[in-house]
Amino acid sequence: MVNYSDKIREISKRLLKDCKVDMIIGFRKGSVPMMNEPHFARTAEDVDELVWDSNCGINLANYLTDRKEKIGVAAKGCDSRNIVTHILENKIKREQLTIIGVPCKGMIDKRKIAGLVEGEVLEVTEDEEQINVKSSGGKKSFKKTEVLQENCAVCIHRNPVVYDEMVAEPVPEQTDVDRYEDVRKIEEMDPEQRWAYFDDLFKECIRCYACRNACPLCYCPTCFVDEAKPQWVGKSQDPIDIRTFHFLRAYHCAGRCTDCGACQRACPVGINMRMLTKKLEKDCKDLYNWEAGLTLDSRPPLDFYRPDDPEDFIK
Amino acid sequence: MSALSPAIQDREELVENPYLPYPVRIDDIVVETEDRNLKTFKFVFLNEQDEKKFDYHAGQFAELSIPGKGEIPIGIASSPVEKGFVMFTVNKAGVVTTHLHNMKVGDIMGIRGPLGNWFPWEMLEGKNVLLVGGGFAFTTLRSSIVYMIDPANRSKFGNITVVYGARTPGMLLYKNELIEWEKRDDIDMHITVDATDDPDWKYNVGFVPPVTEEKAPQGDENTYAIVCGPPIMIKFTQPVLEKLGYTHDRIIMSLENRMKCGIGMCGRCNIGRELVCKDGPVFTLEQINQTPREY
Amino acid sequence: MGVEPGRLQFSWISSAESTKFVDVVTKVTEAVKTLGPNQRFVKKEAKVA
Amino acid sequence: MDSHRINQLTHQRINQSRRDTDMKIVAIDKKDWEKGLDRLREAYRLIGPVKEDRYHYFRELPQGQAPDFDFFNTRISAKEIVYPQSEDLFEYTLDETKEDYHLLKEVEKDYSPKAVLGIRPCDAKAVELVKLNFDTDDYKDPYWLRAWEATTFVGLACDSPCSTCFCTTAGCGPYHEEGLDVLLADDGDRYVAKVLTEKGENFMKAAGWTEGAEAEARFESGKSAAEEKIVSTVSTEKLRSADTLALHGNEEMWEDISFSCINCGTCTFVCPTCWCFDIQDEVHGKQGRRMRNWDSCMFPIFTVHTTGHNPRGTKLQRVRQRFMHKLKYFVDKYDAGIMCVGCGRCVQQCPVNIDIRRVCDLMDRYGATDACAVEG
Repeated sequence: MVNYSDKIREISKRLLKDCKVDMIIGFRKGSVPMMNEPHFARTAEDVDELVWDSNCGINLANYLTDRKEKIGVAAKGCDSRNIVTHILENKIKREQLTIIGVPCKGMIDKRKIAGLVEGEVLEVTEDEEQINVKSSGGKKSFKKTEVLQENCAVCIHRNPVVYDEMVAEPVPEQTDVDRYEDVRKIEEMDPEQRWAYFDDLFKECIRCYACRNACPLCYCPTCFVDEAKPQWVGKSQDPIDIRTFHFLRAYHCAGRCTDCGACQRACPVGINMRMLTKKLEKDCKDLYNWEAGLTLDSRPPLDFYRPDDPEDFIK
Repeated sequence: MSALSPAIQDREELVENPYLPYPVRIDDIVVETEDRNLKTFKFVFLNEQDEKKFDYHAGQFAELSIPGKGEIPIGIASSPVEKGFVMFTVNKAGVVTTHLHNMKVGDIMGIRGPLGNWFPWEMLEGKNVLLVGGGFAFTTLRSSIVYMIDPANRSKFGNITVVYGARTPGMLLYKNELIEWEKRDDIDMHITVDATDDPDWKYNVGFVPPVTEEKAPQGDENTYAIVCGPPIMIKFTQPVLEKLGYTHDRIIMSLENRMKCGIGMCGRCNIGRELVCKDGPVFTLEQINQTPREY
Repeated sequence: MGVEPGRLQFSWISSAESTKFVDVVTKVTEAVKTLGPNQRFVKKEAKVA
Repeated sequence: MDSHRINQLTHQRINQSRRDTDMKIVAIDKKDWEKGLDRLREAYRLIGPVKEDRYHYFRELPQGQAPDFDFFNTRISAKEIVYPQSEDLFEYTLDETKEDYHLLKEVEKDYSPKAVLGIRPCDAKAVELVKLNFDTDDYKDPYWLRAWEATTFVGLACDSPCSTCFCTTAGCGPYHEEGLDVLLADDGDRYVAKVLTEKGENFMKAAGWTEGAEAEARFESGKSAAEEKIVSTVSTEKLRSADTLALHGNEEMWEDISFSCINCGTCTFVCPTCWCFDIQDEVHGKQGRRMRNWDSCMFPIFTVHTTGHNPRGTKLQRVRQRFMHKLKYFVDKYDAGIMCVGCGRCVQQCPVNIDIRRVCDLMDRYGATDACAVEG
């Protein structure tokens, strides 16, 4: 992906030079393995810091909310879909953006890799399809496909759906993936089991709200958990309050979530809160044949009534 | 057998819990302003000895504590020379204050304090004092005036000048007292309102800063200004005071920030290294200038 | 999530359909009563620490 | 309030319990480890690192469970042992028919002795820094202090620090003793324990671990070997000389640092030295309680006024506050170094990779430039 970085820099410099944009939003190399930092560039020198590799899992649409500048933004498939959602929800204007499309073969799962090697991960490099890990316990290599983030492994929109420039030819889309195997497992549980499953899922939550804040959909000026007049949710570590937060946040993402995985990636304790959002995503697909952020031309299902909307759950 | 030294057990009794409010009863409620958003609450301590412990100076604040709702930091409006009660004037704004406005005489709640520092009364002895107040930030200034004009204290101070303004005559706090003070010759009162259509209004009309410019004494070594008011008033009063010759170490202000603990521990009210709740709320402008002014 | 079946119901009732509203509310109330007190999403008054 | 007297007494007691004992070193055969733990359980609640799913956390150790010492560090710091994320302060009734209606009563809590086994020296030093906030001349936080006094801190020396550890340049180190009552080091088929305080002495006695050992050399060599392994550093020397307002005013630097911040509370919640909290009332029926929860200067509502005005309304302001507090305001206020022990948790866990080591160096450099300008 070295050429991705070069190409992004090349395009960015051109856009800045031609005054097409005021700033570029991308990533700079992180200070620890498997982490890159979202970053902005306003000058040609700044641009040289920009990189792209398999550690760009944070969703950059998150950095566009309510910005006033003209922005060039690097966007992989999921980022572009959230940019579409942002545009539909009036959080940014299409005219403000120059979207630098990045075809994506997935981001690597830093936790998975940490779990697969001995000791502490010290350095991670990548060749086209191979991830090389140096840890305090030795060296190991993995096929990239083995260590993808869970959401990337089942991604079916790897190419940007909207873009002005592309850094490379589109990559082939995955067609033979079973997106909802995990969701079906939970659907098959009885209510007792399901309750217990989510109890266990959220038991380490520290309410840092990293999931919410990494999510490009969670841009409300005051989140319902922070609302004081009236207060909806308690603020302690009571498990019911924690569950209420995750559960309601997921609902607020219904029909909007692109399963970009930023929430799970951001979580300091490794909670897979995508188990909530994915269920809603699956329902939107099954009931309304809707996938979020694929086009600027239609409104999301919870935003729009159609006479043929299914009603079989309504009595 | 406890593995700890026995001395640790008695430590519990030694530490007074600074989060525990003194229980008080609402003794009187006065609606202060025509919009009914400001009420003055007079509290009486349930335990007599608590009143002695609640030993305060003009300029300090306390946390009004309503079980089930929370706490709110409010400047003490009564004066240390007034005994048997404490008094707070509260603007209806948030959850706690809205609830408080619905409470009635006889209700039990809590007061935690006194908290923060106070106006530098020792330093002000022998000096002329100018008090500039606007809107409902006049509360601790009332406390100060009552303290200074108390027969036991009046001789300690030079000239006392007060400029106090509100939007309309109906929005002035402590109207009866203002009228009393107007009549006195040992305090120079300048009451003003932004505007009024009351033909009988016999005081000033105009914003606080220009009235200050017109009426306040010149600043000098022996004169201090205490300024309490909304940010906009403070912003425009500062240059006026500078023009009148007040140096920044002689301009005293009381700051507000969001607070929870009131005792310097919860961490939210800081302006740089200073905590508004504990190192303040009273600062000289000179001190404030050294901070990042995040208030 | 594991909320017991029968506690959640969706109905589409126009503002003109007062009898339907009464009907639905009565039925749901009865259904929920037979389920007994809710055990989930109920904060127990447990101490936090 | 008679705070002066309280204060004197506190200091006396601390000096007493923290006075240097004879720096006894005791050997604990690993075969005797579990037996000792059982004996300890008679006098202490034991807490230690336990692996849950992916990460280690401090948990109570029930009978039969030994602490798991095969870890780099716990995911969340040890601060929660004396300062839980949520804690009840008072309870009360809102029932007007009750005699004690609206009167706050302290919640009864278990302040019986507890011992934390395997706390890393960085976390123990952090507790000492946090104490500066909760144990002041003017006010004592009774909840924090009681829990702290009830706790015996049994540290585990850090023989394999992480690449993100920078304790040695953050006023700490892998064998640092500040804040500890006992320091354990792994020595093959035994642990060697340096007994540092009277509290520690009592702890060792209760465990039945009393066999003296000549192991000073193990600590000496272990310490230098571990310090060797710390590869990551921060520069803090010039922070003190930096001009607060100039540093605060460098918007360009703060924009660069804060751009990626998503305003979550991860850094503050995993940090062993962050102490900010919120106080909340919660009511169930007629029963109410007042509690406190950890809060974070990264959250916009942390500072918002009732009027809606927010003195730190932008993320630049909030990120700046966090770093200025840790690396400048604290440094100036307490003269106890930086408010950071170099545990590296925020470095590892920040979702967007804001790295305090980089920020600290930037701030320190700024101090230097400034000082040079003044001198020149």
